Amino acid sequence: MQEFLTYSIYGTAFFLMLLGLYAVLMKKNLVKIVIGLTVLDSGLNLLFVAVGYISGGTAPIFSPAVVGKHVIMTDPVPQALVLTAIVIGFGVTAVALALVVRLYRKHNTTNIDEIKNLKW
Amino acid sequence: MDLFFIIIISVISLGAVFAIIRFIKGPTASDRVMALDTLSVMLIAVLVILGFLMKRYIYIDVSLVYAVLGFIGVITIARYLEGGI
Amino acid sequence: MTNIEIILTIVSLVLLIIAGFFAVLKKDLIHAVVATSVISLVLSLMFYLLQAPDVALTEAAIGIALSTIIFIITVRNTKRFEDK
Amino acid sequence: MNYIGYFLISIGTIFLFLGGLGILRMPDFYTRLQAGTKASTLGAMSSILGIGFLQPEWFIKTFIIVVFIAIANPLSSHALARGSHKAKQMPFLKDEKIGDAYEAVEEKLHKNQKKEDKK
Repeated sequence: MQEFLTYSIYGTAFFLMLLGLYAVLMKKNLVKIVIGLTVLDSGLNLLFVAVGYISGGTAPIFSPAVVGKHVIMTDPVPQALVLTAIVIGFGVTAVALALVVRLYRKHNTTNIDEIKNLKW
Repeated sequence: MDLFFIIIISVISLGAVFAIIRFIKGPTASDRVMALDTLSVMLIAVLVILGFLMKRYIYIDVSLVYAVLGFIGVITIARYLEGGI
Repeated sequence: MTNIEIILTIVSLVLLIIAGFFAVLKKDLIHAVVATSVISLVLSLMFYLLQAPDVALTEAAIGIALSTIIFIITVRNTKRFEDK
Repeated sequence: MNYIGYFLISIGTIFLFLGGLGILRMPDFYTRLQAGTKASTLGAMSSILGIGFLQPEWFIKTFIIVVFIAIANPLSSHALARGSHKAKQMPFLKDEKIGDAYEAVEEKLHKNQKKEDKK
Protein backbone atom coordinates (compact mmCIF):
# COMPACT_ATOMS: atom_id res chain seq x y z
CA MET A 1 0.00 0.00 0.00
CA GLN A 2 2.82 2.36 0.86
CA GLU A 3 4.55 1.90 -2.49
CA PHE A 4 1.30 2.33 -4.38
CA LEU A 5 0.62 5.61 -2.58
CA THR A 6 4.14 6.87 -3.25
CA TYR A 7 3.91 6.09 -6.96
CA SER A 8 0.43 7.63 -7.20
CA ILE A 9 1.78 10.86 -5.67
CA TYR A 10 4.62 10.86 -8.24
CA GLY A 11 2.10 10.22 -11.03
CA THR A 12 -0.14 13.07 -9.93
CA ALA A 13 2.83 15.43 -9.74
CA PHE A 14 3.94 14.53 -13.27
CA PHE A 15 0.36 14.85 -14.51
CA LEU A 16 0.10 18.36 -13.07
CA MET A 17 3.41 19.32 -14.68
CA LEU A 18 2.27 18.02 -18.08
CA LEU A 19 -1.05 19.86 -17.73
CA GLY A 20 0.75 23.12 -16.99
CA LEU A 21 3.11 22.57 -19.92
CA TYR A 22 0.13 21.99 -22.21
CA ALA A 23 -1.40 25.28 -21.06
CA VAL A 24 1.86 27.17 -21.59
CA LEU A 25 2.41 25.78 -25.08
CA MET A 26 -1.08 25.55 -26.58
CA LYS A 27 -3.26 28.28 -25.05
CA LYS A 28 -3.69 31.62 -26.77
CA ASN A 29 -4.71 33.79 -23.83
CA LEU A 30 -1.92 35.47 -21.86
CA VAL A 31 -3.56 35.10 -18.43
CA LYS A 32 -4.14 31.41 -19.16
CA ILE A 33 -0.43 31.01 -19.91
CA VAL A 34 0.43 32.47 -16.49
CA ILE A 35 -2.07 30.12 -14.84
CA GLY A 36 -0.31 27.25 -16.62
CA LEU A 37 3.00 28.42 -15.16
CA THR A 38 1.45 28.34 -11.67
CA VAL A 39 0.13 24.80 -12.18
CA LEU A 40 3.54 23.64 -13.43
CA ASP A 41 5.16 25.14 -10.33
CA SER A 42 2.70 23.32 -8.06
CA GLY A 43 3.44 19.93 -9.61
CA LEU A 44 7.18 20.47 -9.32
CA ASN A 45 6.94 21.42 -5.65
CA LEU A 46 4.81 18.37 -4.87
CA LEU A 47 7.34 16.09 -6.63
CA PHE A 48 10.27 17.54 -4.65
CA VAL A 49 8.61 17.17 -1.27
CA ALA A 50 7.42 13.65 -2.08
CA VAL A 51 10.98 12.60 -2.98
CA GLY A 52 12.22 13.66 0.46
CA TYR A 53 9.55 11.79 2.42
CA ILE A 54 10.54 8.82 4.58
CA SER A 55 7.78 6.52 5.80
CA GLY A 56 7.16 6.84 9.51
CA GLY A 57 9.25 9.97 9.85
CA THR A 58 8.37 13.22 11.54
CA ALA A 59 9.09 16.83 10.62
CA PRO A 60 12.71 18.02 10.95
CA ILE A 61 11.88 20.64 13.59
CA PHE A 62 13.30 20.46 17.10
CA SER A 63 10.79 20.91 19.86
CA PRO A 64 10.31 19.46 23.37
CA ALA A 65 8.35 16.58 21.85
CA VAL A 66 11.37 15.13 20.01
CA VAL A 67 14.45 16.29 21.96
CA GLY A 68 16.23 13.37 23.61
CA LYS A 69 14.17 10.67 21.90
CA HIS A 70 15.03 8.27 19.11
CA VAL A 71 12.87 9.39 16.17
CA ILE A 72 13.16 9.18 12.38
CA MET A 73 13.16 12.52 10.57
CA THR A 74 12.40 13.27 6.94
CA ASP A 75 14.96 14.87 4.66
CA PRO A 76 15.14 18.64 5.34
CA VAL A 77 16.97 19.64 2.11
CA PRO A 78 14.04 19.32 -0.38
CA GLN A 79 11.79 21.12 2.06
CA ALA A 80 14.15 24.09 2.25
CA LEU A 81 14.46 24.10 -1.56
CA VAL A 82 10.69 24.06 -2.03
CA LEU A 83 10.24 26.79 0.57
CA THR A 84 12.46 29.04 -1.56
CA ALA A 85 10.85 27.91 -4.82
CA ILE A 86 7.34 28.86 -3.70
CA VAL A 87 8.37 32.44 -2.94
CA ILE A 88 10.33 32.78 -6.20
CA GLY A 89 7.36 31.36 -8.12
CA PHE A 90 5.15 34.04 -6.64
CA GLY A 91 7.62 36.72 -7.75
CA VAL A 92 7.70 35.33 -11.30
CA THR A 93 3.90 35.28 -11.40
CA ALA A 94 3.67 38.89 -10.24
CA VAL A 95 6.14 40.13 -12.89
CA ALA A 96 4.41 38.15 -15.65
CA LEU A 97 0.99 39.55 -14.71
CA ALA A 98 2.38 43.09 -14.70
CA LEU A 99 3.67 42.48 -18.24
CA VAL A 100 0.25 41.18 -19.26
CA VAL A 101 -1.42 44.39 -18.05
CA ARG A 102 1.14 46.53 -19.93
CA LEU A 103 0.59 44.53 -23.14
CA TYR A 104 -3.17 44.89 -22.80
CA ARG A 105 -2.93 48.65 -22.44
CA LYS A 106 -0.66 48.88 -25.51
CA HIS A 107 -2.40 46.50 -27.89
CA ASN A 108 -5.93 46.34 -26.41
CA THR A 109 -6.04 42.55 -26.60
CA THR A 110 -4.85 39.53 -24.61
CA ASN A 111 -4.77 37.14 -27.54
CA ILE A 112 -1.19 36.19 -28.29
CA ASP A 113 -1.79 35.80 -32.05
CA GLU A 114 -2.88 39.40 -32.51
CA ILE A 115 0.22 40.88 -30.89
CA LYS A 116 2.55 40.92 -33.88
CA ASN A 117 5.13 43.67 -33.55
CA LEU A 118 7.77 43.04 -30.93
CA LYS A 119 8.54 46.72 -30.45
CA TRP A 120 6.53 48.44 -27.73
CA MET B 1 -9.84 5.44 20.00
CA ASP B 2 -8.12 4.88 16.68
CA LEU B 3 -11.35 3.57 15.15
CA PHE B 4 -13.15 6.67 16.46
CA PHE B 5 -10.80 9.00 14.60
CA ILE B 6 -10.95 6.90 11.42
CA ILE B 7 -14.74 7.26 11.43
CA ILE B 8 -14.45 11.01 12.11
CA ILE B 9 -12.04 11.61 9.22
CA SER B 10 -14.11 9.43 6.86
CA VAL B 11 -17.33 11.33 7.56
CA ILE B 12 -15.64 14.70 7.09
CA SER B 13 -14.10 13.43 3.83
CA LEU B 14 -17.58 12.40 2.64
CA GLY B 15 -18.79 15.94 3.29
CA ALA B 16 -15.80 17.28 1.41
CA VAL B 17 -16.66 15.01 -1.54
CA PHE B 18 -20.14 16.60 -1.66
CA ALA B 19 -18.54 20.04 -1.74
CA ILE B 20 -16.26 18.86 -4.56
CA ILE B 21 -19.30 17.72 -6.56
CA ARG B 22 -20.81 21.18 -6.10
CA PHE B 23 -17.51 22.66 -7.24
CA ILE B 24 -17.69 20.59 -10.44
CA LYS B 25 -21.39 21.17 -11.15
CA GLY B 26 -21.84 24.75 -9.93
CA PRO B 27 -23.29 26.85 -12.75
CA THR B 28 -22.02 30.29 -11.70
CA ALA B 29 -18.78 31.61 -10.27
CA SER B 30 -20.40 32.31 -6.89
CA ASP B 31 -21.18 28.62 -6.34
CA ARG B 32 -17.58 27.67 -6.92
CA VAL B 33 -16.28 30.34 -4.57
CA MET B 34 -18.71 29.11 -1.91
CA ALA B 35 -17.47 25.54 -2.36
CA LEU B 36 -13.90 26.83 -1.91
CA ASP B 37 -14.90 28.61 1.30
CA THR B 38 -16.54 25.52 2.78
CA LEU B 39 -13.59 23.34 1.77
CA SER B 40 -11.20 25.67 3.54
CA VAL B 41 -13.24 25.59 6.77
CA MET B 42 -13.34 21.79 6.63
CA LEU B 43 -9.59 21.78 6.06
CA ILE B 44 -8.97 23.81 9.23
CA ALA B 45 -10.81 21.22 11.35
CA VAL B 46 -9.03 18.31 9.64
CA LEU B 47 -5.61 19.92 10.15
CA VAL B 48 -6.20 20.38 13.89
CA ILE B 49 -7.33 16.76 14.28
CA LEU B 50 -4.28 15.52 12.33
CA GLY B 51 -1.99 17.61 14.52
CA PHE B 52 -3.54 15.97 17.57
CA LEU B 53 -2.96 12.51 16.09
CA MET B 54 0.68 13.25 15.23
CA LYS B 55 1.38 14.62 18.75
CA ARG B 56 3.33 17.68 17.57
CA TYR B 57 2.44 21.11 18.94
CA ILE B 58 4.00 23.01 16.03
CA TYR B 59 1.57 21.56 13.50
CA ILE B 60 -1.29 23.67 14.90
CA ASP B 61 0.31 26.83 13.48
CA VAL B 62 -0.68 25.91 9.91
CA SER B 63 -4.37 25.94 10.73
CA LEU B 64 -3.92 29.21 12.64
CA VAL B 65 -2.53 30.79 9.46
CA TYR B 66 -5.49 29.38 7.51
CA ALA B 67 -7.97 30.83 9.98
CA VAL B 68 -6.33 34.26 9.81
CA LEU B 69 -5.68 34.53 6.06
CA GLY B 70 -8.20 32.18 4.45
CA PHE B 71 -10.99 34.69 3.96
CA ILE B 72 -9.02 37.37 2.06
CA GLY B 73 -9.22 35.57 -1.28
CA VAL B 74 -12.98 35.05 -0.97
CA ILE B 75 -13.53 38.71 -0.09
CA THR B 76 -11.45 39.79 -3.10
CA ILE B 77 -13.47 37.66 -5.53
CA ALA B 78 -16.72 38.89 -3.96
CA ARG B 79 -15.65 42.52 -4.42
CA TYR B 80 -14.82 41.76 -8.05
CA LEU B 81 -18.26 40.24 -8.63
CA GLU B 82 -19.84 43.29 -7.00
CA GLY B 83 -18.00 45.59 -9.36
CA GLY B 84 -15.74 47.20 -6.81
CA ILE B 85 -11.97 47.03 -6.25
CA MET C 1 1.39 6.07 6.89
CA THR C 2 -1.65 5.22 8.96
CA ASN C 3 -5.14 4.52 7.64
CA ILE C 4 -6.30 8.11 8.15
CA GLU C 5 -3.49 9.49 6.04
CA ILE C 6 -4.26 6.98 3.27
CA ILE C 7 -7.91 8.16 3.10
CA LEU C 8 -6.92 11.83 3.02
CA THR C 9 -4.18 11.24 0.43
CA ILE C 10 -6.53 9.51 -2.00
CA VAL C 11 -9.22 12.20 -1.68
CA SER C 12 -6.74 15.03 -2.16
CA LEU C 13 -5.04 13.42 -5.17
CA VAL C 14 -8.39 13.07 -6.95
CA LEU C 15 -9.21 16.69 -6.12
CA LEU C 16 -5.82 17.84 -7.44
CA ILE C 17 -6.44 16.20 -10.83
CA ILE C 18 -9.98 17.62 -11.11
CA ALA C 19 -8.90 21.14 -10.15
CA GLY C 20 -5.97 20.96 -12.59
CA PHE C 21 -8.34 20.16 -15.45
CA PHE C 22 -10.61 23.03 -14.41
CA ALA C 23 -7.75 25.51 -14.17
CA VAL C 24 -6.53 24.74 -17.67
CA LEU C 25 -9.70 24.08 -19.65
CA LYS C 26 -12.30 26.63 -18.44
CA LYS C 27 -13.08 29.57 -20.74
CA ASP C 28 -14.19 31.90 -17.94
CA LEU C 29 -11.04 33.22 -16.28
CA ILE C 30 -12.68 33.71 -12.85
CA HIS C 31 -13.47 29.98 -12.74
CA ALA C 32 -9.87 29.22 -13.65
CA VAL C 33 -8.57 31.48 -10.86
CA VAL C 34 -10.85 29.79 -8.30
CA ALA C 35 -9.60 26.39 -9.49
CA THR C 36 -6.01 27.60 -9.03
CA SER C 37 -6.89 28.57 -5.48
CA VAL C 38 -8.32 25.09 -4.87
CA ILE C 39 -5.09 23.55 -6.19
CA SER C 40 -3.12 25.61 -3.69
CA LEU C 41 -5.46 24.61 -0.83
CA VAL C 42 -5.16 20.89 -1.51
CA LEU C 43 -1.42 21.15 -2.12
CA SER C 44 -1.09 22.58 1.37
CA LEU C 45 -2.85 19.50 2.79
CA MET C 46 -0.50 17.26 0.80
CA PHE C 47 2.56 19.02 2.23
CA TYR C 48 1.10 18.60 5.71
CA LEU C 49 0.60 14.87 5.14
CA LEU C 50 4.17 14.54 3.83
CA GLN C 51 5.45 15.96 7.16
CA ALA C 52 6.51 19.40 5.95
CA PRO C 53 4.49 21.91 7.99
CA ASP C 54 6.72 24.92 7.23
CA VAL C 55 6.20 24.45 3.48
CA ALA C 56 2.47 24.06 4.08
CA LEU C 57 2.43 27.33 6.01
CA THR C 58 4.17 29.24 3.21
CA GLU C 59 1.94 27.71 0.54
CA ALA C 60 -1.16 28.67 2.57
CA ALA C 61 -0.09 32.28 3.00
CA ILE C 62 0.99 32.81 -0.61
CA GLY C 63 -1.40 30.59 -2.55
CA ILE C 64 -4.63 31.53 -0.80
CA ALA C 65 -4.22 35.24 -0.19
CA LEU C 66 -1.59 36.90 -2.38
CA SER C 67 -1.82 34.86 -5.59
CA THR C 68 -5.60 35.16 -5.79
CA ILE C 69 -5.44 38.92 -5.25
CA ILE C 70 -2.97 39.59 -8.06
CA PHE C 71 -4.83 37.32 -10.48
CA ILE C 72 -8.13 39.05 -9.74
CA ILE C 73 -6.60 42.50 -10.20
CA THR C 74 -5.17 41.43 -13.56
CA VAL C 75 -8.50 40.01 -14.75
CA ARG C 76 -10.21 43.22 -13.66
CA ASN C 77 -7.76 45.32 -15.70
CA THR C 78 -8.05 43.13 -18.82
CA LYS C 79 -10.89 41.02 -20.18
CA ARG C 80 -12.86 38.38 -18.28
CA PHE C 81 -13.57 35.83 -21.00
CA GLU C 82 -11.09 33.96 -23.12
CA ASP C 83 -12.13 34.33 -26.75
CA LYS C 84 -11.86 31.30 -29.01
CA MET D 1 -12.75 15.90 30.51
CA ASN D 2 -12.13 13.25 27.83
CA TYR D 3 -15.80 12.50 27.34
CA ILE D 4 -16.60 16.19 26.80
CA GLY D 5 -13.91 16.25 24.11
CA TYR D 6 -15.22 13.17 22.29
CA PHE D 7 -18.79 14.50 22.47
CA LEU D 8 -17.79 17.88 21.00
CA ILE D 9 -15.78 16.26 18.18
CA SER D 10 -18.75 14.01 17.27
CA ILE D 11 -21.14 16.99 17.13
CA GLY D 12 -18.70 18.95 15.00
CA THR D 13 -18.26 16.09 12.56
CA ILE D 14 -22.00 15.67 12.12
CA PHE D 15 -22.40 19.39 11.43
CA LEU D 16 -19.54 19.44 8.92
CA PHE D 17 -21.11 16.51 7.09
CA LEU D 18 -24.50 18.23 7.06
CA GLY D 19 -22.88 21.37 5.68
CA GLY D 20 -21.47 19.40 2.75
CA LEU D 21 -24.81 17.70 2.16
CA GLY D 22 -26.64 21.03 2.23
CA ILE D 23 -24.27 22.47 -0.32
CA LEU D 24 -25.06 19.63 -2.68
CA ARG D 25 -28.82 19.40 -2.22
CA MET D 26 -30.22 22.94 -1.83
CA PRO D 27 -32.05 24.45 -4.83
CA ASP D 28 -30.55 27.92 -5.31
CA PHE D 29 -27.46 29.91 -4.42
CA TYR D 30 -28.54 31.73 -1.26
CA THR D 31 -29.91 28.66 0.54
CA ARG D 32 -26.74 26.82 -0.38
CA LEU D 33 -24.72 29.69 1.05
CA GLN D 34 -26.49 29.64 4.39
CA ALA D 35 -26.16 25.86 4.67
CA GLY D 36 -22.47 26.01 3.89
CA THR D 37 -21.74 28.89 6.23
CA LYS D 38 -23.71 28.22 9.40
CA ALA D 39 -23.33 24.46 9.58
CA SER D 40 -19.66 24.39 8.70
CA THR D 41 -18.77 27.27 11.06
CA LEU D 42 -20.43 25.54 14.03
CA GLY D 43 -18.88 22.21 13.06
CA ALA D 44 -15.33 23.54 12.79
CA MET D 45 -15.58 25.53 16.04
CA SER D 46 -16.99 22.59 17.97
CA SER D 47 -14.48 20.02 16.78
CA ILE D 48 -11.49 22.33 17.38
CA LEU D 49 -12.72 23.03 20.92
CA GLY D 50 -13.05 19.27 21.39
CA ILE D 51 -9.36 18.83 20.54
CA GLY D 52 -8.62 21.57 23.07
CA PHE D 53 -10.47 19.60 25.76
CA LEU D 54 -8.67 16.37 24.86
CA GLN D 55 -5.22 17.97 25.16
CA PRO D 56 -5.42 20.64 27.89
CA GLU D 57 -1.98 22.16 27.16
CA TRP D 58 -3.16 23.19 23.69
CA PHE D 59 -6.34 24.87 24.87
CA ILE D 60 -5.17 28.50 24.45
CA LYS D 61 -4.08 28.14 20.83
CA THR D 62 -7.21 26.24 19.84
CA PHE D 63 -9.31 28.93 21.48
CA ILE D 64 -7.51 31.58 19.40
CA ILE D 65 -8.29 29.57 16.23
CA VAL D 66 -11.96 29.36 17.23
CA VAL D 67 -12.13 33.14 17.75
CA PHE D 68 -10.59 33.80 14.34
CA ILE D 69 -13.01 31.40 12.62
CA ALA D 70 -15.95 33.10 14.34
CA ILE D 71 -14.77 36.47 13.02
CA ALA D 72 -13.62 35.55 9.51
CA ASN D 73 -16.05 33.01 8.11
CA PRO D 74 -19.36 34.95 8.47
CA LEU D 75 -17.56 38.03 7.15
CA SER D 76 -16.52 36.31 3.93
CA SER D 77 -19.95 34.76 3.43
CA HIS D 78 -21.67 38.10 3.93
CA ALA D 79 -19.37 39.73 1.36
CA LEU D 80 -20.07 36.89 -1.07
CA ALA D 81 -23.86 37.17 -0.70
CA ARG D 82 -23.76 40.95 -1.16
CA GLY D 83 -21.53 40.66 -4.23
CA SER D 84 -23.75 38.03 -5.85
CA HIS D 85 -26.82 40.16 -5.26
CA LYS D 86 -25.12 43.13 -6.89
CA ALA D 87 -24.18 40.87 -9.80
CA LYS D 88 -27.91 40.27 -10.49
CA GLN D 89 -28.08 36.69 -9.29
CA MET D 90 -31.73 36.15 -8.36
CA PRO D 91 -32.99 33.65 -5.77
CA PHE D 92 -35.37 30.85 -6.69
CA LEU D 93 -38.90 32.15 -6.08
CA LYS D 94 -42.15 30.26 -6.29
CA ASP D 95 -44.40 33.21 -7.07
CA GLU D 96 -42.90 36.13 -8.92
CA LYS D 97 -44.90 38.80 -7.06
CA ILE D 98 -42.61 39.02 -4.05
CA GLY D 99 -40.00 41.16 -5.71
CA ASP D 100 -36.65 42.24 -4.39
CA ALA D 101 -36.98 43.41 -0.77
CA TYR D 102 -33.30 44.15 -0.28
CA GLU D 103 -33.28 46.55 -3.23
CA ALA D 104 -36.27 48.51 -1.83
CA VAL D 105 -34.66 48.83 1.60
CA GLU D 106 -31.44 50.04 0.07
CA GLU D 107 -33.23 52.68 -2.05
CA LYS D 108 -35.00 53.95 1.06
CA LEU D 109 -31.71 54.22 2.92
CA HIS D 110 -30.21 56.04 -0.05
CA LYS D 111 -33.06 58.61 -0.06
CA ASN D 112 -32.70 59.22 3.68
CA GLN D 113 -29.00 59.76 3.20
CA LYS D 114 -29.67 62.34 0.48
CA LYS D 115 -32.15 64.19 2.72
CA GLU D 116 -29.64 64.39 5.51
CA ASP D 117 -27.04 65.67 3.09
CA LYS D 118 -29.36 68.48 2.00
CA LYS D 119 -29.88 69.55 5.60
